[in-house]
Amino acid sequence: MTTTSTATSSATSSGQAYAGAPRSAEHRLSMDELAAVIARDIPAGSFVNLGIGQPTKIADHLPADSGVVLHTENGMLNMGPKAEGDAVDPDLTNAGKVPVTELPGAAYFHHADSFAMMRGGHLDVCVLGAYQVAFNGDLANWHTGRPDDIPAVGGAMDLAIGAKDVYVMMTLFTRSGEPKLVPQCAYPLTGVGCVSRVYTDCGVFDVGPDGVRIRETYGVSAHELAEGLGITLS
Amino acid sequence: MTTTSTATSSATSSGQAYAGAPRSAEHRLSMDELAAVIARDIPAGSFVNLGIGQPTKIADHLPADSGVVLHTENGMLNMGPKAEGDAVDPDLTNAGKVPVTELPGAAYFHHADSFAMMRGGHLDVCVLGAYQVAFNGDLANWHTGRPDDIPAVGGAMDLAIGAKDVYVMMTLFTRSGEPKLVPQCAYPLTGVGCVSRVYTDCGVFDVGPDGVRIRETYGVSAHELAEGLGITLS
Amino acid sequence: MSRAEIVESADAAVAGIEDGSTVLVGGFGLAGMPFDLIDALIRQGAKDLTIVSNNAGNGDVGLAALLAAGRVRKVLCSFPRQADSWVFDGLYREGKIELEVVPQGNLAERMRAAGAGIGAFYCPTAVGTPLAEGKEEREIDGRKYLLEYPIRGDYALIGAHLADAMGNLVYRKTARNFGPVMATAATTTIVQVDEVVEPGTLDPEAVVTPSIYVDRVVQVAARHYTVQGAR
Amino acid sequence: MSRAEIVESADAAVAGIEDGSTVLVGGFGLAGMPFDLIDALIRQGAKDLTIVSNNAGNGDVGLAALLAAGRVRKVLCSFPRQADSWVFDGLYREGKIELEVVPQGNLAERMRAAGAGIGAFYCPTAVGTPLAEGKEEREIDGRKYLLEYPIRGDYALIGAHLADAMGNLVYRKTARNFGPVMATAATTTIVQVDEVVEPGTLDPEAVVTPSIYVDRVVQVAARHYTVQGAR
Repeated sequence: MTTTSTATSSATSSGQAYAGAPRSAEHRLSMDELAAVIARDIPAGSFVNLGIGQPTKIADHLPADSGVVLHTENGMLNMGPKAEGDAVDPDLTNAGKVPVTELPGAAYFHHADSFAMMRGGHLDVCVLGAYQVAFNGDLANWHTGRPDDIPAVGGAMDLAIGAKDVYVMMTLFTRSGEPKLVPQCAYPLTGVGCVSRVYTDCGVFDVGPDGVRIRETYGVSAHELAEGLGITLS
Repeated sequence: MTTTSTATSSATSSGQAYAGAPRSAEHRLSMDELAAVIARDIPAGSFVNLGIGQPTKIADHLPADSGVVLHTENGMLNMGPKAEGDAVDPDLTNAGKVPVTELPGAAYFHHADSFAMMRGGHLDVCVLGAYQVAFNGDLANWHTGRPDDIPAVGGAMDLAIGAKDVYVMMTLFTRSGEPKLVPQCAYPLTGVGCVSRVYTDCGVFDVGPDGVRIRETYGVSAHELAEGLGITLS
Repeated sequence: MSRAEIVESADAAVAGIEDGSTVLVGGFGLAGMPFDLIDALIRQGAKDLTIVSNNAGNGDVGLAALLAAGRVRKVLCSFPRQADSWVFDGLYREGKIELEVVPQGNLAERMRAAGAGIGAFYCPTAVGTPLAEGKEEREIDGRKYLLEYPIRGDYALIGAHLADAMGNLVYRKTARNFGPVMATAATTTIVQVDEVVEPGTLDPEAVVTPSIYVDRVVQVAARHYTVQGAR
Repeated sequence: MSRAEIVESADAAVAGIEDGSTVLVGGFGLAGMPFDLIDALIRQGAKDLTIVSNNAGNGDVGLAALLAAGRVRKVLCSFPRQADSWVFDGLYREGKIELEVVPQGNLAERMRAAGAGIGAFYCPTAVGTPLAEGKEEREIDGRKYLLEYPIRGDYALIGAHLADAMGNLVYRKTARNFGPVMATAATTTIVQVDEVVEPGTLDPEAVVTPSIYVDRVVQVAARHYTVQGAR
């Protein structure tokens, strides 16, 4: 079902000559399946921040005995699942302002302490959504750059540079078929060279100073994927 | 018993031509009497840090209804009196490492928070001992500068620049009769222009950018004192 | 600061806030938002305000109501735009309000610096991004940093859970968020709480905001708003 | 950091500390001093250490015993000399130990910066004094500041009151002092506590050091030393 292969970015890739999304779309992972893949890769006992949106799904796939401790940047460690019914407390939300619960061994702290924890490199893993990721690990996930768009960064830039490993979770292609893993981000950056791994519906990639490397593919060959993204298999 | 007069420092005072201590030594205040004078001058409801040594005596003279809250830089607000007998707890000491007690409404915090509180200008008054104070408010109270002396600064430099008002409590003359309120400190500085008032056994002085001004004298006339210190009454 | 004053009403608590003030407003979304103080500030009438807060108002209440009343000249915040920020969005698109976007951690740390007497600090957040524009960059031990300056408030309006009569505060869960930092960064800190208790009631080991940072406290009847469509 | 490990003995807790390490040692005088960990470190034998602590040892126990054993190359502290610092005094006068005096607040804030990912900060303390020598000075808004850099530890040895099995810590009274800051500033934080309790026992609102900062915890029998002439 998955194939593993290796590619490095071509320094001369044009950056615009994309072939569009691979055709075998039915074999791509759903976001829920992808969340399970990421959950599998998070080491037991890690301290983890899951970004707003799709990454929050990862929590549902962490084994009960994983010992993973979730951080939410609005001031809590050992956050529990989403709160339902009577458990909803307006004073207890996650960073997406969704009511959540508290697990035994939780701790609360204020915003400066919470971001000191992130910025100081104490979190093991942070998983974020993205508009675009560059082969070198640059991240764009806060602003489309459209003139009529109201910019809003939240904690994205702090998260991007804070954790020991920053993973991105996203679809590999936009709805119109443009790759989101690119030689260079066209959107305004959130952080420079900060992403180490990109999890997508079509495959998993390592990115960084040495360029991009395909780790796994879903419903598409590494060769097809490399071609679609304009990267050179080594 | 006290006289009030005004003097400003002569910009041209030689700095070395001291006349020695005034003769009427029997009218000087004891350190305990001086502590009472300082306690009288601390506004009700102030947050106050009392330095190690003589300044700790001031606490004994604060009226019970003064509402003054004592800070100790090793991490506490609303410190109570010295602990005696069974009340001694090795986990509860003041900055001089003397066992103390806790009053209702106390709060504990760590060292970075404690010094942030001082450095951020939140304390109303800090009272320190000194080797020397200059007419412009320079303070020397941490190091004699002797080559065989082991330097030890503790929190002195942080306290010196932190409180809204830094008062000094000291004898006005050394045992050998040299003034400790001087045109310029000979000892290594603790802080620049940081002292606003100097309480001594012979009198009370305002110091600062506009020079020295005599507020009160004890057992000596303002004229005598000015002469003894080499300052010019205006 | 001298001892905190316990006042009788939210209106008394916000008395004297001048036109043109910089006001730090606690809360992360609705959690910790000092609704009663903001409502009182609207009644009080101060205008031309600069507001520092994580968001730029949610729904039609709290900060959003203050914005809608036309009292705010400028907002410094990390996340102005979200599903329920229609009041801010409208004012911004009409050019009726200034916006300075500050990364959330920098917002917190810059206020902490103001409260802690730090003149400026080198922070790795936002290096190489559009928000680095105009900021001094410096490499330290092989890593790049931007120089960030303190954000000070004339006033802080925050919500807490309990205060003792001296002004010591404890919070509830993630409603703590910016409150303790803002309390240190403002000249005058004004707090609404669910209850004022006697000194000695709060565990001194668990006090989050020591009394020295608190100037005025008011006990309010009900802190939680339920807002259709707002969160 | 991954989940804290609860170890069986102080010797297990300090295993692996390498020669030449920088070790942050908690305590203000005897309050909060991690005596059992230091005694274990003496048995463990690591040498050529740089110690960061408020004092340079009191009496003949704790840090003073480590110094007396000849394991320490350099001390960074605010207050080395006091009535009961005879061990340090002797070594220093014989030229057998290096000393760097750091104002107490800078010691705390520089470790906080290390833990908080701050590259450097401008601090008003020590401007115009001999301790400003060699430091970059900068005027900001009419006030002078010195540029201060983080102090990082390879290890922190601290004492706390209670830990839960996840590593969350609470302290007792002024024994808290440098512990929470050092826990954030070291690669590996080792804690001795009076008791290890179940997760869920500590009030999450009152946790002072969250588990993320703690690597190894050991419960020790008796934490308080009574030392003739030492304080």
